[in-house]
Amino acid sequence: MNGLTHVLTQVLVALFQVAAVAVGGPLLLGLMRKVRSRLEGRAGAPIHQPLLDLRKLFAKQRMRPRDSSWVFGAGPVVLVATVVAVTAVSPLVSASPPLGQSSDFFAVVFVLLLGSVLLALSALDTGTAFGGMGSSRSMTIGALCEPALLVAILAMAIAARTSNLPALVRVGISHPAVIASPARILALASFLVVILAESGRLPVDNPSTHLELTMIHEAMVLEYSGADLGLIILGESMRLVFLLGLFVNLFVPWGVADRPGVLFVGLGLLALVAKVCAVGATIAVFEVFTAKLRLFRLPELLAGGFVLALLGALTAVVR
Amino acid sequence: MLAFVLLLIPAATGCVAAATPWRRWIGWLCTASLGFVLVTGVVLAVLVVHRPALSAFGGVLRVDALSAFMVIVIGAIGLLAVCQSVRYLEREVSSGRSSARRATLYSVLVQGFITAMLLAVVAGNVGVMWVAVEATTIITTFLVGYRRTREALEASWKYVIICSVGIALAFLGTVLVYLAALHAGGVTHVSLQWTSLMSVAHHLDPGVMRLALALLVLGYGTKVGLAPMHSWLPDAHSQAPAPVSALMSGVLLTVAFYVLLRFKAVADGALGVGFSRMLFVTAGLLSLAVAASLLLSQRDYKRMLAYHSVEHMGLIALGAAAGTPLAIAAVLLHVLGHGLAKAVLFLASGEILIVEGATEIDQVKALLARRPALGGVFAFGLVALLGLPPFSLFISELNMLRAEVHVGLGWVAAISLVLMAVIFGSVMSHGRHMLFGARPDGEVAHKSPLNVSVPLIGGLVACGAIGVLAWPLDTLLRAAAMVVVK
Amino acid sequence: MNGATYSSFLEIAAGLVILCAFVTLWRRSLRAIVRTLAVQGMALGVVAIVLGVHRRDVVLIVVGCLVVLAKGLAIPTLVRRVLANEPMSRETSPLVNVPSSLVGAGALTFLAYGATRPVVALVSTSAGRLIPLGVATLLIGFFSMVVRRKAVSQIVGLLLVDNGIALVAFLATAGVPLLVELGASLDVLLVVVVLRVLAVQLWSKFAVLDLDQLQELHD
Amino acid sequence: MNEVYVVTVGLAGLIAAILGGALPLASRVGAAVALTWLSCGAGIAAAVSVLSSGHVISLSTTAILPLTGVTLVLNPLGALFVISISVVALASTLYWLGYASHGLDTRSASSALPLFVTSMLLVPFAASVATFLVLWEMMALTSLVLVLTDQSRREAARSAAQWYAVMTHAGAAAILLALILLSAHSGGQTFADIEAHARHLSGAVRGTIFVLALLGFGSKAGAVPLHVWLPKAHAEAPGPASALMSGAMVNLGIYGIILVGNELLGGGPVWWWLLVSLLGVVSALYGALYAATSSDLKRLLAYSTTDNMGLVLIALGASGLFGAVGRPTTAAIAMVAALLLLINHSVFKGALFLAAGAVQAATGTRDLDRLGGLMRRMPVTGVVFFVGALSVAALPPFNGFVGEWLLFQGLLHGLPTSNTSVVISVAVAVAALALTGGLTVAAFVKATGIGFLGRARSIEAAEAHEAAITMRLGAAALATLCLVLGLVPMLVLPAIERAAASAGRVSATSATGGWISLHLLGLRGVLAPSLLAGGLAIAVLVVIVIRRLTHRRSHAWPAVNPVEPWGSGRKLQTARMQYTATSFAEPLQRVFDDVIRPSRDLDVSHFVESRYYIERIAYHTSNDDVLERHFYRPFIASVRWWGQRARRLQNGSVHRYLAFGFVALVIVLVVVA
Repeated sequence: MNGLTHVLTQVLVALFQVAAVAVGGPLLLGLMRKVRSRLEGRAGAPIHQPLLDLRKLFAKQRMRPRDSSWVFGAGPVVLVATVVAVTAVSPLVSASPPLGQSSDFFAVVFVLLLGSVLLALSALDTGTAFGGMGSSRSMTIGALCEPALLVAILAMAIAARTSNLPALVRVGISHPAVIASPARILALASFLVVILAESGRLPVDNPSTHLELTMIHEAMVLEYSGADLGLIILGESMRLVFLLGLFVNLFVPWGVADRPGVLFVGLGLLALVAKVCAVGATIAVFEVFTAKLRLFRLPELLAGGFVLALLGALTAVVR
Repeated sequence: MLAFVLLLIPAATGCVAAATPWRRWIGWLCTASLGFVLVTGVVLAVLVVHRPALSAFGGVLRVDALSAFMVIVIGAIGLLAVCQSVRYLEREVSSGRSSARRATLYSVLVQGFITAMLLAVVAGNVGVMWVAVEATTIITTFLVGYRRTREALEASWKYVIICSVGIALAFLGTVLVYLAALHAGGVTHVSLQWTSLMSVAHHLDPGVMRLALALLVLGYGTKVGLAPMHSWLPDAHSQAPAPVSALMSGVLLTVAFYVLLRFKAVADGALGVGFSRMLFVTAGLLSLAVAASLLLSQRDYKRMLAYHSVEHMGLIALGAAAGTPLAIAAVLLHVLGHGLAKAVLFLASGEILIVEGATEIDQVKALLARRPALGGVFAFGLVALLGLPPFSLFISELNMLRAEVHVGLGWVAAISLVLMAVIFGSVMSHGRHMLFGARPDGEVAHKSPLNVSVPLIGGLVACGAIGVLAWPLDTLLRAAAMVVVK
Repeated sequence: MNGATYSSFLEIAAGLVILCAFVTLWRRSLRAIVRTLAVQGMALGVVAIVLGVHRRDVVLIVVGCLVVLAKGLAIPTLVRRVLANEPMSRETSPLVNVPSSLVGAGALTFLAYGATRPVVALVSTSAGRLIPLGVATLLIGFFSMVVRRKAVSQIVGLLLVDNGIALVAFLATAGVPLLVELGASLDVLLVVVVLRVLAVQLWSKFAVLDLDQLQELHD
Repeated sequence: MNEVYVVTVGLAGLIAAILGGALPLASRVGAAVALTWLSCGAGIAAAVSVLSSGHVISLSTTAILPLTGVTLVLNPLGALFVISISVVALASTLYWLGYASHGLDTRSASSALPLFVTSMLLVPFAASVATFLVLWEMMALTSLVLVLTDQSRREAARSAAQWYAVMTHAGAAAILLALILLSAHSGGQTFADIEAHARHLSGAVRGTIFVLALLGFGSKAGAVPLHVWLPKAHAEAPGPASALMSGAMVNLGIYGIILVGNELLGGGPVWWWLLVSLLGVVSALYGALYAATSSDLKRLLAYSTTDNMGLVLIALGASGLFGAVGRPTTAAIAMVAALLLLINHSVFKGALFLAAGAVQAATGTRDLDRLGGLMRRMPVTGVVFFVGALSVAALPPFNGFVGEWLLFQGLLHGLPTSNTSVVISVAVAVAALALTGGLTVAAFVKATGIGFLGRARSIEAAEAHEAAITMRLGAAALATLCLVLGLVPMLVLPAIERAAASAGRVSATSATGGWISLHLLGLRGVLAPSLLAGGLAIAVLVVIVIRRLTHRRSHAWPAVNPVEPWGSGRKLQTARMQYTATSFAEPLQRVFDDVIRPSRDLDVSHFVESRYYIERIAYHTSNDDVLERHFYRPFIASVRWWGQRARRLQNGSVHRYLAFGFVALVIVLVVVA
């Protein structure tokens, strides 16, 4: 009986996190656009505009290029599915998520990677120049992000003697000194760089460009329409929220529900929303004042991230 | 007595061949005599492998396990070569390149050659050994020059001049050994009997023996084809008729080496292994280096095979330098394996010369595609010579190297491995040019006649069999090794 | 005869052998060289006979006579036959000129003395002291084979080598056992025959006068 | 009973070879395959009995191999390798049935392939120097014959064969020297004697032996810089053979290193393992980089083999390092990771090469720039390649991921430690791993996307037909195994732990919570691959359902209708407008320009009338192996030069020849006197 309730609560928490991220993703997009337009002196669309867009897209008809295979259809689905799966088991709202002890940071990263790989493949499946261009560029960036990301994780994991996500978050709550440690600060800095690169924000990619030749992410999804496009937008935004949520919980873990109970979960949600919105807004502000980097200047940026992470790892190791 | 019969039969066959104008059956008669030699060798081996040596004529002829083994080597490879000679002579006569008289001469010389080699290995007297080896030089000179082209004559001139000098040095060495034996303290009856030399080995004067052994290694080394006295070898082997090349490269070299082994045993008794080891290592490494350098940009496939012989003689010299029972057993196995493989290759190259009409490597192309049987034999022969399993050369090389490392010649093993790798690379690239490639359009794949492919394949199979099966050779090898290792 | 005369005879004969060796290096005319060779052969036979007389050894005396016949008469005649049908009967330009080759021969003689010290020490008879001369003859013969361009000169060189060895054999061991001795001399005879045949063929069929022309076979 | 298995392995293979050479065309391949299966079956049976019971099988006779005799012993480590080889062999030989008609039904091939499989199966059995070397050389020789299958048609095959032959022979020479050094310093030549005496050797000798073995076996495993032959030979070998070489033979290179380093020498000082890790790091990066930038399908796969062997070497090195600094637990984890990576690699690389072989058989080309759209023409092969690509990219739920996860765990739990060199090397290793991972993903997105997706770039690709049923079965079996091992690695982990225990003398490291999750003993590291996959599957289903539900009835059926893609207003787009493999890799190539140094040239030809009108622009770029270009070629050239010089030794002058002898005589006399 007790076990059953436990399982039920676990499932509820999981669904709750997923729902929160699913709704929060588009809203975050809306928020960031709002901030940008305000700073640029425009009124801007309402914050919930992306949700409306999604509803419209899901109602529209789906198209696929001639000569494309099942991979084209699979791309968006897997993209969203991967984000959903990792969201369900990660310590976003609650520090003890379902299957918590098996939610491993490396695993999470590789699952997310699966999504972006499928998207890149489906872009190639369109059989157009733009699809190839987009996936080639995003794969290049991904290949260069990978080292920074993994070494950053390693830096945090060495300090905490584990790569288990909830454990990493709880360590922050129990020993705040760990957060202040240079290892984690450096690691998180490079983690942030990676987040920006992976989710196609400035200065790596301009999400609101309409010129194919400058596109990276947009070029990949050029052929999608209707529900598929909706899924992609949803998935991307969810991933942004998920990564930012992880980031803030690793950096300022306070407020995360570290024991069961509706109240604590509610608090955790509020804390998460607050922190993510703050970070999102900051990014938006930052984006206003930066221009997109040239593609072949990106390695320098990512190498910088990598070096930060490596320094973090070394500081964590050398006692 | 059996040993005497052993000598008699080929000699008698030679006389018969001399008496009657050449016919096909003469050829088969010669082949039969070689078969007899092989069988006798086996019988002798069975007789002496576990018992003391047989001797005849007051020890002038003496057969122990080592001699028996060498008789087997001569019989086996001689059988291959003589059996192919039939075909060779038929071709020569039918094409009018040589008259029946010369064919007769050829058969007689070959039989004499065989007899001389047999005498060398069954002689119990080192003087007689010397005479026999010298006799092989004289006989083979005519065989090398058999084709009477300018190149053939040039080759035989170089061959006889260089080898006579060498063999003369060997004679001086023999004389000095005899001198040392004469002055060995407290010995009554002194002769050039190998056994008596062995018995007084410990009393021989070291100074003289050092000089003697050095001269012997230099002298017989010339016949073995050890650098720096190897220079006659590529010319002679590339100019002689294919069967003769097979005999010379497969057997003659190792017969000379057999004599060296006997003398080494005597000298080691007097000097310890150190000095002979120094000589053999020097000669062996030099030979390997020369072979490696000259194989790199070789353009003639018969010369390639000749240098390959230089390499293998260097290898067995190194094995002998190690001198442990295992090493000598491996050396003997290598002698047999190399003899078979090299004979097969020379015979095959003779066929290639006949069908392609060129001895340059870059004139011969795509053999595997155009002449599958011949190309296959050549390819597998090369594989065998490069020391890859299942052929026996691999296992013998492995054990020689083991012995070298065991006696502290690890650096020698390392150097020889490097040189062998270089040789592998160059031979591989030459073989690639000859064997691989596409058959020209319209040309059909030729089939080789059975009387060519069967003996050659048989030789390869034998070479593989002795490399895989330990029985029955193993005991003989060990017994033979114990003859020269105390 | 008494010891003194014996050893002086021996020394004269042996000295004659090595002297002939020097002469072959010194002369250019092939005929003269062959003549010298004959003299050397005779001297060699004399050495054997003297030894035989000294030791009351009939076999050795017989061998000595045989040597005189073979090396003093038979072989030189054979070689002369080669000369008979070769027009250019002069060693015009040896690879090393005569003076320096004579110097070289001197050096080789010293080497021979150095190298045979253990042998001399072992034998320690009046005959034994002469062994180095045999070795020196051998070296000089070998040397002349290296530096002389004519087929005949090379044959002669080979025979010098052989005579040197025979000299050593007689002086050191009063001759190896008869069987071997005969076999050896027979072999030498045959080698000369072979060489002669080859030389004649090379000259008559391919007009090879000079061994430097034998460079068809090379890598 | 066990001995019977061993004998069966050998005999079945031998008979298979003989029949393959003797039988007529019709029955040749069938008989060979049947007997090879028997041989593999016997091998698996022996291995399973060893792994389950823990008792070794041993068999020895002096009737075979003169002067030495044969000694065969199968311990758990060997058993693991036997199994991994057998699995690949079973699949590839099944595949061979269908592939045979593509030029792999000649007598030579039909007898070489079974012999190749059998000698590979027997190498782990070998327990004496002579036995090991004979089997090793047999393996090399038979695989060489297989590489030469296409020699009469392709010059590339010939040169590949030559590279392979020479490199592998040099490697074998190094191995031989190492082993005979061992045997010479310790009485007998059986591994038992060696193991007993190796302790007493001096450090220098042990070091020499290890380095020699590392070089020899490393070249077989394709470790940089000894890898040059691998991309050539593995690419030129016909489908099944390349799968066997890349999926099975390279494993034996690693086996050799473990054999000499851990078993015979019983571990060593830190610098050995630093060397191994260094080799691994270099190989991983180099292989991944070239895989990412090469546009030849099989060459790409071959380079990725080098890359994966690099990972394995990193794991081995880490295990050794941790062992040397007294971290048995992490050492064990690293060793298990190494073996798991190795087995995974066998499976997915086998699948990939089989798929690539099918593509080559169907289209006649391996050039990615001439492929495309095959996912629809050859669905099964396409899916197999897709699965293999995801596994090699270490993406869940496939098997590659578990191995890399284990390696990461091992590395991070090995830290922090007091030994600075270990710290640095591990940090570098992780960085290298990460970069490698990224590059590998890029490489295989390229391979799959350009090769199988989009539009066909050539007539051949457009008219390709799906492979024969047996080929599909063989490849699909391995692909399925990728998934199974990805979901339940616990199937093999116990066996691997037993093997690791017998190799590195360490205790078990991971407990498997039922079939669900994988706990690392004494450490906080848990992975539940099946739960992960399950969650993923549910999510996928949910998303699909949502997408269906939101689909309005009003729209015309089918739900998705094909249209012309958007070409910035251009109406019709041709297949030539697609990105090619070269263009896909171009950004990466530019980023790593300094390493690869590709040779580019751009030639623009104008119209004769006016320089302002360009007739055509041709852009060539080629990235052949930089080590081959700047190290091997010059070396070969210098050897050739020496060969030319040396010919003067034999210039034909009889005087010179006599002079050699004369000088030798004088020297001898001077020396002796």
